[in-house]
Amino acid sequence: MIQDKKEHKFGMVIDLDKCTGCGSCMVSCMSENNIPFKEDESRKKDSITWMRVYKLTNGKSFPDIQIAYLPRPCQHCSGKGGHGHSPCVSVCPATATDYGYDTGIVSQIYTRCFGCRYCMGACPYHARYFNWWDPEWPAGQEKYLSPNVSPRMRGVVEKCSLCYHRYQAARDKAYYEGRDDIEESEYQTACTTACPAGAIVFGDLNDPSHMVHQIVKPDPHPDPMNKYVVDKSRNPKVFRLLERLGTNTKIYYLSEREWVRKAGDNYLDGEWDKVKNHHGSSSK
Amino acid sequence: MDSALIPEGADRCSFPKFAIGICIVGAVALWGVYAMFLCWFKGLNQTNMNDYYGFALWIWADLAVIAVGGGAFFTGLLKYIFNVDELKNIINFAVIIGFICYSSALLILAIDIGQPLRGWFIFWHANVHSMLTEVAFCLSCYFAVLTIEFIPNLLENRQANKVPFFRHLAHNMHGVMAIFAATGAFLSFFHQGSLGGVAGVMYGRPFAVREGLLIWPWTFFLFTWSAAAFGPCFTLLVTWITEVVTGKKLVKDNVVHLLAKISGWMITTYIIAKIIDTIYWAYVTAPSLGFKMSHFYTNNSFYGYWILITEIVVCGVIPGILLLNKSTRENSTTRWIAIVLGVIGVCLNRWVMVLQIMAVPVMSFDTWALYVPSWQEVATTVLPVAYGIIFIAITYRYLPVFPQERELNHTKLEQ
Amino acid sequence: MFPFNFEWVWDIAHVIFFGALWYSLAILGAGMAFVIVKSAMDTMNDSGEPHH
Amino acid sequence: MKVDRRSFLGLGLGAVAGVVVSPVGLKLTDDSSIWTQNWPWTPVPVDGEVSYDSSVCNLCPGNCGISVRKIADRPVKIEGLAGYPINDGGACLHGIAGLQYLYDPARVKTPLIKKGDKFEKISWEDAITLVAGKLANIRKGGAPQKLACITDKTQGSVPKLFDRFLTAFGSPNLYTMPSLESCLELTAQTLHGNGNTLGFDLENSDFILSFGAGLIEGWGSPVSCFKANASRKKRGAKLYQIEPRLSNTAACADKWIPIKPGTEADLALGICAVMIKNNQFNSSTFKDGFNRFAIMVRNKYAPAKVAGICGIKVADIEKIAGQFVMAKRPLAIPGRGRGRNGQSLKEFAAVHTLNCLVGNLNQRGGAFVMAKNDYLSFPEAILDGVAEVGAGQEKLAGSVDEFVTKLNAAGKPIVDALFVYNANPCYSLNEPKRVKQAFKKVPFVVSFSSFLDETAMEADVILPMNTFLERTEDVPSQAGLTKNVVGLIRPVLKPVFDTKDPGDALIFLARALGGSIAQNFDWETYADCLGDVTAGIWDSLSENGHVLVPPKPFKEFFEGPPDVDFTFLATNPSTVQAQGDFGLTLIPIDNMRLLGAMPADSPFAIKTVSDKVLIGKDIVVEINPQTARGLKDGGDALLTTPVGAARVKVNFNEGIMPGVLGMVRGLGHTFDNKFVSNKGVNVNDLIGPQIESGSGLDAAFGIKAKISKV
Repeated sequence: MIQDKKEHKFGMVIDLDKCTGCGSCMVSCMSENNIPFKEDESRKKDSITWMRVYKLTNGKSFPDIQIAYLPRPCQHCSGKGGHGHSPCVSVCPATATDYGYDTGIVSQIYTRCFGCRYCMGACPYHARYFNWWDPEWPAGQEKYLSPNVSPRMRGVVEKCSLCYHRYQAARDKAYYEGRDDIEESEYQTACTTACPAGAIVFGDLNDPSHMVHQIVKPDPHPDPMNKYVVDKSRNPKVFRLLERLGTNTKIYYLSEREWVRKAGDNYLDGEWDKVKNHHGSSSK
Repeated sequence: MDSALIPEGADRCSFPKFAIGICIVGAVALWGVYAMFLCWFKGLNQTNMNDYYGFALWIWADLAVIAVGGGAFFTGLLKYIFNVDELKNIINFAVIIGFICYSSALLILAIDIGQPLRGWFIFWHANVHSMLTEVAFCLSCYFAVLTIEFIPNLLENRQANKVPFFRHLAHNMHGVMAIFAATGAFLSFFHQGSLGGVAGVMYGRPFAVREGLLIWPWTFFLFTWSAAAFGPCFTLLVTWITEVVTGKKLVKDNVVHLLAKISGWMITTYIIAKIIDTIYWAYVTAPSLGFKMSHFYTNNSFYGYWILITEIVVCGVIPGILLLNKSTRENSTTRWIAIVLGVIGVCLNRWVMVLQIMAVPVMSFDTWALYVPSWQEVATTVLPVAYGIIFIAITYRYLPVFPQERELNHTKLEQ
Repeated sequence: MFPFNFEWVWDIAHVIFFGALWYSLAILGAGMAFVIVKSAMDTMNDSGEPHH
Repeated sequence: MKVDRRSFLGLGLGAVAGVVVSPVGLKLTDDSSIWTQNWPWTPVPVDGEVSYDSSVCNLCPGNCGISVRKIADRPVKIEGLAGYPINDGGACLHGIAGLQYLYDPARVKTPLIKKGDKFEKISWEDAITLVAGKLANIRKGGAPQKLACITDKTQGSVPKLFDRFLTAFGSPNLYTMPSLESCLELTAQTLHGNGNTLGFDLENSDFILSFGAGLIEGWGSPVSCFKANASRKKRGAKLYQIEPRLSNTAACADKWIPIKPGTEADLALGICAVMIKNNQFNSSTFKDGFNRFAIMVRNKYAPAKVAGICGIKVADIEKIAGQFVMAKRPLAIPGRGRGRNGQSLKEFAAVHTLNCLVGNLNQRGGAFVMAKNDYLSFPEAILDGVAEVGAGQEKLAGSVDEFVTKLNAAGKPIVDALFVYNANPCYSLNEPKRVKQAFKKVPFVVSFSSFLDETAMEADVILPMNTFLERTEDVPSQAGLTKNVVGLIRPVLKPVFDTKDPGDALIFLARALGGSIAQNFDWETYADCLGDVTAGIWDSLSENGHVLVPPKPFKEFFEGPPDVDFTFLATNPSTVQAQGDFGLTLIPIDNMRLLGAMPADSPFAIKTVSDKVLIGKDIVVEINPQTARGLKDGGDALLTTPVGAARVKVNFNEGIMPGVLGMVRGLGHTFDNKFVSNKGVNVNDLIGPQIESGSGLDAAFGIKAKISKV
């Protein structure tokens, strides 16, 4: 068994000003992870898209309306206080989803999952998908399936794994080459490499040499305004989805546009104006 | 033709009449069984659930039957631990109702999971931090307790009782029933609670999440309390229905009044706690996460404030008051109004704690998810009802369920 | 649910949870064993007497 | 032994207890769960050695370099090729989903021949013999020009081989589908003379004035545009997007300027007028007609008038003009949406004139007037007597649209045989039903196609083609790039079905025809041909997978600013108006997630389509709530245009101008692929062609329409 000496915390920062909503990340993810498709995929509430791109609007009318796109993979929550009790991991009755303390990745074991869907209920990001149908490929098309990710059977939950198999491959390669650790470029997710706009930056949030760390600048101290929130970004343009819930996601978002940042969480009337400048101010 | 099995001195309808009744309800049950097999063989695509609505009608039915089945544990607790002796006249029936509710709940769970053949992983690979694990263990164990509690009654069947071993077994089991009842109460407390915990621990869902005591959110205690409060209501309701159907008085009024009074106290205390919980959640918990209460109740006409008012005031405060007040409690009309409202109230509470949670969007750019069950879901949800009716009909016909039946009906005959 | 399952950890959570579980199961098991044995003995004691 | 009831009962209970206590139950429980973990109907992909092949994608004119990951020689993933001069590692969703095309349910697996209404399998030999026989008859008739051909493009050895085939055969009737490239060539030809095309240096411009060009909707070479757009922020480059709808490009632009559909040319000329009035232009290379042009715009395109036409403020026109002139490296780009369908030469010329006026031609960050690719050197064509006759004939039409119109108009067949290669005119031209009618008038249609699409369905013989993953082909970059890259498509796996490279099919056919035609195709295989005709660059092309042609630094390549000829615009050619007189205007929307033309989309691409575009089988039409009186958001409606009507769903969108209806292009396929077809309607069904006089282009940017609740 290969063990990394270092504790990683893999995460992402997605630049929503660069994201064009083109859909490359979605398809790259589908192709990389053997995601099935069916005749009607227009019912988005039962369409398996580990990476889903949401369309956001500022709610104004013509011609002041603005739109933005927000790609949403599994947020790989580290849970309240960052202790690994993600909303889903803590509720799975059969230990079919687990938090990797060495990687920060929330895993999913398809053959152990028995389909109770409690994790889906617990996830406010709707990052988890249930296989309502047996996956079926048109004749011959199963030939393009990758052996690195096992196709799922009907009746289990699946979700983004941050392309964990790519991490394994990178680690194996490093091991063969006698290296202790992998390079930033050796482990990149399929959505990251596919993004033609370069909007996704992926890496180890614990490693100051990684670009994602440099952009996010995660705050090692808990947020003084909410003790459950850790690793808040010290970059005022960076935010996380539903940060206030204390899920402590590892997918960060970046935008120059205030309305986009505000859409990342819920605020009571007038609250945003008080907190908008507090991003990252919790620690110098 | 089946008179040898009918309890001595009991008056039952003719077998053909009984058989026809069973057949009619049986047809409904078969419809449910058909839907159940569809779900097992074709998968959960037979339902209208989706990735937003992963918990739907079934889980509501599951929670509801367990809540109303709470009459068994609470009556057992009162009878065996607190020695409220009058309740011996209704305990058998409470146990039977509990047995039906819990077996239905287990069946529903077996249909609801995507991989029924792997369902046992919940025990084998148990994650002790999950409320659902706690539910599964306590539920199955408590079902075992209910079975144990039901056995003596079963063995009192005229034919079974002729077997000396069975007769002794029934007798001896009565002797140690307090131990079983105590264990059952313990288990029941935890699984009723952990069912509440299922919702309360979902800290990603501001509509569900509650603060609490140690690892248990307040919903844990509220669920246990409400099951204990409304469970007896359901026992009384089913007893009343049975009395109407059989055209016989089966339980004496003093027993009914006593249980109703206990229920009234429980409901009232529960609803006070529930009101405090709701206010705290609405004014402290949810706003701290950025949500105004109106977010949860004003998007669509289905999930409106009406549901909150109905659950708490109409089906909580009112039955509580009606059952607490001696005159309304002992007036059969107002008592039945209270009991029916109470049962609706606890079912509505479970609906809210399952379906409304799923419906409410959390991300600011997400949308409400509304859902209408498919016929397969409805059929499998009706199945337990049909099964319960058949089960009660059979047990009532062949077992001495109501100790006061003979006495009450002899009097009537003599008059 | 057993210490040999690989997700098992000897932590306080497992000890309390499964402690309570196995304790409850033990009570139920022992109780049932007791009544069955006692009933069997009672039945054997009966068998000397003629049937009614 | 007497078995009484009690012992029977005892025995039964004992047996049950025995089974329960025995390990049978546990074993069965365990086995059944293991079975569910290994359901035989859930595929288990075979593992093996990992390897990477590089090639080029030709699903769109972008021609990005791709890297194909293979496991045990099975391609399992397509990704962008790092270091490739066009896309440098990026990839669009269609390319990434490319493997799905290999096993597409609608693939043509063997040659097919139409018998009655059905297709039957036929061998390659028989198919070629049959086609050769029909063609030989045409030649015998002495009218070789009665063979026509429709292809997707003009550049590259495969289109050139079709061209060569027609030349050798004796027909001038080669048509190409509308494309951004052909519009750019036409524009360059009109303003700068023959043999040129245009490229736009988006990466280096600091102010891009886009007249509806969907830079991130698939315009030009999509990934290259994505990259240029993404780098804008860092460079501080501005993008102003002029179009009636808040497209994704408009959304990420610094400013969105909504104007009435089809008035782009007016606005461009209006800006010209402002620039000329303010004397803010550089006339050093102006050749013919500038003065007439200047007078024309002053008279006809005064800001006040233009503002009325376009529906914007006079001040805005002046502001745009000011900012365009003040920018260091301004660039105006034409081509609504993908720049492919419904474009007009007037509009392209008017927009490009802004570049000419501002003097950015062949400047860093500006518009490049470039010689067309000429890396191919075919041997001189050999014409026999019949071919000589045909060579003297006039082409039937100026564009594929005009060709279709003429086919329909004629009483007798004016064409005896028609080849269609890699094009789907029966879907992607406006009003496809008229295209299908025209096809029915042609006695013999041969489709060179990988898919049994709408056009292939109309053919008499289908010759199945290798997909881009199974073939060899050279693909020169076009699509408005300033780089001249020739890429090499290389097969990453053996053909999955009984299919051929188009070049090989043509060589096969030429050989069957014999004579001078065979002499013109004197190669063993297409691969030999490619080596021959690219001789000058073949070595580096085959070694590197791509070549920059000519591989010279750019200053040497672009020798100073080219001349500008204003005569075309000086006459103020008329602007095409939307057909009909309903109150609203329907415009097609190019959406990055739908290819919109050839080939049809992959199931993955369809899966990404928003539920604000497609719901079940219903297409969703965008409308501004101000215009949507009587309609319900999400409700059903009937959309009627002079050409057709369709049931649609309505989406209230504040991001579309009042008075405009938007419908996505690329849905409503009707062939046999349940993942892709019978979803929504084809917007082209609702729009009639509007041929622009002079250019012959179908310039229908939209059509008048009405919408009502049903």
